[in-house]
Amino acid sequence: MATFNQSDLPRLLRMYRRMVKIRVFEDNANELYLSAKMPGLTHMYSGQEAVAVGLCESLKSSDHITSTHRGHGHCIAKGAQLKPMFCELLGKAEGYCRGKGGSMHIADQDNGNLGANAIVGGSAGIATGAAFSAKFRGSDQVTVCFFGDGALGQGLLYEVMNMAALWSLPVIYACENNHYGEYTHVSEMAAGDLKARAEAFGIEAHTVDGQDVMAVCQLGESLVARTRKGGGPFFILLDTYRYHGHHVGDVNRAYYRSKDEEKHWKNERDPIIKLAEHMISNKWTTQTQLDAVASEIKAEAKAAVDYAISAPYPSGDEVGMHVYAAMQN
Amino acid sequence: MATFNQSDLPRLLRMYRRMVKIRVFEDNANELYLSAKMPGLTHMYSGQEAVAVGLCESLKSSDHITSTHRGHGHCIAKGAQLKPMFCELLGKAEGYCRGKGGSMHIADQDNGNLGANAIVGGSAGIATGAAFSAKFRGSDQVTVCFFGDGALGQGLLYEVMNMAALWSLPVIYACENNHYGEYTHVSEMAAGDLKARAEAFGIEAHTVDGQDVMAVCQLGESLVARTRKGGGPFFILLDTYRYHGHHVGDVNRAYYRSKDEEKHWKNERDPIIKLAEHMISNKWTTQTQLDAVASEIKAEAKAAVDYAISAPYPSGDEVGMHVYAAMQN
Amino acid sequence: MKQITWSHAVNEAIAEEMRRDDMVFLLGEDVAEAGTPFKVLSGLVEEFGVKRVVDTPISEAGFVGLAVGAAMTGARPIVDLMFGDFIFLTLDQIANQAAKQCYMSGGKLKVPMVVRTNMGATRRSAAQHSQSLHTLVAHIPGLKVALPSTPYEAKGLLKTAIRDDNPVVVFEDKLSYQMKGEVPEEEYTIPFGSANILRPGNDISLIAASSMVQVCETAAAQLEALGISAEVIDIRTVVPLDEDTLVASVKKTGRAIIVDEGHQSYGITSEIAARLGEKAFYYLDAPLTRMGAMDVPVPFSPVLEDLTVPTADGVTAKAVDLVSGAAR
Amino acid sequence: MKQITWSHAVNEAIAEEMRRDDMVFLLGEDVAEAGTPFKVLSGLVEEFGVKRVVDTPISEAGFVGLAVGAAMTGARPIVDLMFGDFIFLTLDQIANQAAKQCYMSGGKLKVPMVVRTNMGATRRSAAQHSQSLHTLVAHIPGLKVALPSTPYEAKGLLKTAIRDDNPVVVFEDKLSYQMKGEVPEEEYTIPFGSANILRPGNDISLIAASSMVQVCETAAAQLEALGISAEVIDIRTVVPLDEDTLVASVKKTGRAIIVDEGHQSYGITSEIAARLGEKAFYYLDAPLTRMGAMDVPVPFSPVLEDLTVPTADGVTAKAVDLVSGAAR
Ligand SMILES: Cc1ncc(C[n+]2csc(CCOP(=O)(O)OP(=O)(O)O)c2C)c(N)n1
Ligand SMILES: Cc1ncc(C[n+]2csc(CCOP(=O)(O)OP(=O)(O)O)c2C)c(N)n1
Ligand SMILES: [Mg+2]
Ligand SMILES: [Mg+2]
Repeated sequence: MATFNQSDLPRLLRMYRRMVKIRVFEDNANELYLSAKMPGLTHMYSGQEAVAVGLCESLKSSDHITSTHRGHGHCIAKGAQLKPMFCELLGKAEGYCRGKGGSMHIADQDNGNLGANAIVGGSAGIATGAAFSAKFRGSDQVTVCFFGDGALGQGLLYEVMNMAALWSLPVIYACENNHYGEYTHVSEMAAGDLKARAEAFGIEAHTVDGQDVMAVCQLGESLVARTRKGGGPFFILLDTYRYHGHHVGDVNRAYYRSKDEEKHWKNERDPIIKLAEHMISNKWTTQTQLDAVASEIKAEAKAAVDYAISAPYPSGDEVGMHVYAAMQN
Repeated sequence: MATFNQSDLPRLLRMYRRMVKIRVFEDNANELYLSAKMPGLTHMYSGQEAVAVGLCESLKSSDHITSTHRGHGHCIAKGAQLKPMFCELLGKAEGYCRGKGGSMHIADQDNGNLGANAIVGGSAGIATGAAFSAKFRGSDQVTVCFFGDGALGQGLLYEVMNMAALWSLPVIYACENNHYGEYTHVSEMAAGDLKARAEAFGIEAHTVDGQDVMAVCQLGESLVARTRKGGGPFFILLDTYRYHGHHVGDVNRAYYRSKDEEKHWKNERDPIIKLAEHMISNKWTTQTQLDAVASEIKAEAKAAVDYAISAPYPSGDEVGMHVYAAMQN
Repeated sequence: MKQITWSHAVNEAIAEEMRRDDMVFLLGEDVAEAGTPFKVLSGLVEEFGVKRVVDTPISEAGFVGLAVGAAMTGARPIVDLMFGDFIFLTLDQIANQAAKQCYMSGGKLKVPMVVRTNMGATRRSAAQHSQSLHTLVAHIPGLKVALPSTPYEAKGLLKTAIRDDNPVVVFEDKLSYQMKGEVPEEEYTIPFGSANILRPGNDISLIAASSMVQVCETAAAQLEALGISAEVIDIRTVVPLDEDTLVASVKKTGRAIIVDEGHQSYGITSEIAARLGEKAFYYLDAPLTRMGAMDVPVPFSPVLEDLTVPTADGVTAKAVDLVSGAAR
Repeated sequence: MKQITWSHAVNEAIAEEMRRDDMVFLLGEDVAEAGTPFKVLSGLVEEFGVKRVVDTPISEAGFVGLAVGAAMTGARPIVDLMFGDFIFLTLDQIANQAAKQCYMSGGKLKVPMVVRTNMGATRRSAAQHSQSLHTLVAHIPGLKVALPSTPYEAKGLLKTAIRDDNPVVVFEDKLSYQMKGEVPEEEYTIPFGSANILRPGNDISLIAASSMVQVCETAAAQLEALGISAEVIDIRTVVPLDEDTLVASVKKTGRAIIVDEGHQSYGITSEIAARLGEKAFYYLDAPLTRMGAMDVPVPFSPVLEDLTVPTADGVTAKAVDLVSGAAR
């Protein structure tokens, strides 16, 4: 456990709240899928909350992140609101992308989220470019590039890590090792030492327990600060786990991972429980207080879902809009 | 200097002859370009002879190699004849590819050369696939994938090295570090430690002086043998230098590398001179004998050039042939 | 004849060819135990083992490149590319390496490989998982391109693809995997370059491939009720294209609508219209008409997505216009 | 007016736009000290420094992806892609990431970037360095595609591309870098979607882009000597396509040959023929005729390579046939 004091309580509670928000969001999304209220399918972030929340805790709203197909958690951690998120998942006009992106392309430009991406590893270039641009523009913005262990298979990542290293770009590559890419274990997909893949390019790499939000936050804080001062790039390998299937429809998982394994992570390593226990055992808060947080968030989520369900779809005219940006110059 | 004995003389002479053959071939190709007898342009291998010759020395004719835009050396080292090579460079019907490939696509299927490639790094997949196929077919063929330091910028290489490592494929990745990709020094193109890029994937990597054909041969011999027995893949970083410009037209090079540097490599580290000196100082051969070898090869090359110059072009009908393979099954 | 699903037909095609030729193997993401996310390949790893049904890392360019090299050296890979949209990642390998190998080597090298992938929107999968990108490969000489429209064709064309000595890309509509259709018990293949006249007619030719064939069949039935006789032709392979059958049809009917789920502009409907315009010019009674997908990235929202692809009603309306001369 | 080379015109366009807007920067292989292998960018690094003229590793997908991200966050990259053939390596970034970004985000994100690359054969560069691949990007909604034919256009269209808020791919014929042409002293841009009638005529329209414009001009001169009046139209941008100008021309002449250096099948000539066939149907006196490059990988041997691309003599002969009715 990382060293946080009672004085850090506001921060810890903020992270706690955000993690719960993600969990509750995903439970609602799953429910929307199961009740056939959501078009298409979606990928749940549940279990990995400490990764997005812990790292985004040190980012400013003007800092950038890029996200993945499993992107709701990153979106919330970077400050998004639930209503436009649910609207987007349901293809409604008030969604962050006016319903055009959906779960796999949700973006929140106002909070620096450059978007989820349905191409595994596809946003590594975008993240590196955002970092290039920050440096080029003379801004101190930092970019965090979230991606899964499966994305280590994509050559693009190595191409851009090389450039990030050559040009000392302010980017942090955050590899969320949840041990699976779809239905295949990381050990069958990735040879050698994962961290060494970044180190080979001269990038300082760290490993951290991705279920311990305080540890993630502390590492993130120091690396974000160093990155902001020009000390980047960095690579972080975060050990984590997804509770649900690869996507909402992946229900029978026994052929690729055991129930025991799932139980172990849920019961022994849950990031929300771990943080709660830490705060309670230190008597910084009580279960009752935390329950209140959860209830409040559940109510907020329910309201957002209801809102989204009855929100209007975009009008048919919009289908031809936004193919090209309106010129501003 | 590696430990070769007088009993190895036939082998050393064979390598000497092959290196001279490459050098003479390139001098003739350069001359053909300068006298406007060759269409297009071409990339000279001069200076790097020990790499191709040293590694191919341990390969059987049925083993595979993949080559690059700078591919004449690999082609000769793997056993190609000069006549069909010059014919190919001149676009003649008797060329290895009936004039359709030219310098950048020269291939010699009968000797296991799967071809030069005009896409930097483009043959990494082909080489890895040839190795996959050898293992799949139960053959003990080994594949050597030649590529330059510049190709380290291509993500494809990392994708296939990962698979080669995961599946223990019989492939050797031979990175010819001649320090430049076109007009840019490797240090501006590649961050970190080059060898570590293979090691990160769990691939055993070696460095060798690419100007010392005996050292290359010895390392190659042991790695080819281990690869043939299923011990691969391996990665070799060979330190070498190209004497000419990036291509035949790259004459004024001062803006990217100094004359002194060029002189140093040509005078102090020439692979042909080094081997000659070693054999002569050991009294295994004489300068006169070696001169005779060179004269013989020069005559052979001249005859091949003359033959190629007067050889016929393919007939116009051929333009539509070979787009698709004739079916055999 | 037995009725089986598209998935089943594909599975049979692969299993039969793997039994027939030891050099055939399967390569792709989650093709083994998982049998692909669409479960199309279930059971193959049990029969053929992990040596011949190979799960790869998420490295599309890498494993397509690996397949090219394997194909050049005696093996016959079938690459499973999970979504057609990922083909962009692999195009250097497909178009610069595989497609040109035979030609560049003067016929000495060949690349007998199949890339099996998919196409088709209206699955609410948004812009990066809904594209129909067959035009891109059809434009590259050296590749063959098949677009089956039924389980029967999915099996027959895939078997032909596997036996072909050239790189072939097969696009299956991803909404068709559960479609049922008649498939003979006995072995069969479908030759490339043979378009299929599904329904003869005299007033207008409806030309399509993949799922748009069903759209045209429905439209033809609607048109019959309106007294218009439509000929429906299933293209089957866009390379090679059975120009003769298409031209003969249009010479007879004097009119055509070409329907496709790829973007309309610079898409396959353009090529077909252009060829018909050249070869059947003096027989045309109305402008050759194209109906492709809208020229927009595929939107997620169902209300928008459904507007982007051709429908039977749309084809019917357009055909009525053309036949009645209202289009003039 | 001053006469300058194509290279010089491109160099001026970039320098002017870099002076005008600090956010514009150049990115690519050997763009700085070397000024590209074609020496087109010489001198820019001296004026703007390595911060704005950035040499990259040989990582086409990577640096195009980097440009996408830079463009999304306030910078305006011009990517130099040394050979058009390398575009295959970058298509996921161009087509899945850049092209769809604005649409997928409901208009909230934009990607103002230019990919400057080349096309064109007969340089004896063989199959992987000779392709004209503009059709591939023209098929993808969200991209704009320009094909200048003169130094004047090279400069004017590039400046427009740099100021555009969308991803634009500019293809230059690689044999044109030394071509000289008139370029105004004063600043100008050329709007996208405005085809240029280079030479008015009444008997047949010759429609082309890039170097094929010169081929058509030569053919038109030959035709004039034969008493045939050809209208020559330079397309300039294939996306957006100036359909109105093309349709108006063909309505007037009743005949057209569309010439392109990309492969003919499934290429841009198909789209243009198909559109003209729909919109000018009732005005046509002869089949719309296409002349693209042969559907073969580009061969190295000069005797073969020269057969693969359209020539002025070929266009003239075809035009004579069409006008005389011999084509019938
Ligand atoms: C380029 C590409 N290949 C394949 C897929 C299909 N796919 C979607 S998610 C996924 C697994 C990704 O694994 P990982 O990166 O570990 O992320 P996780 O799902 O575990 O969060 C795959 C293969 C894709 N979307 N993009
Ligand atoms: C994908 C790709 N990018 C760029 C080029 C242009 N190009 C040809 S050779 C070369 C340099 C290659 O350097 P390296 O791999 O070190 O080989 P060397 O020329 O030194 O033998 C470049 C950039 C190319 N042919 N292919
Ligand atoms: Mg994962
Ligand atoms: Mg080099």
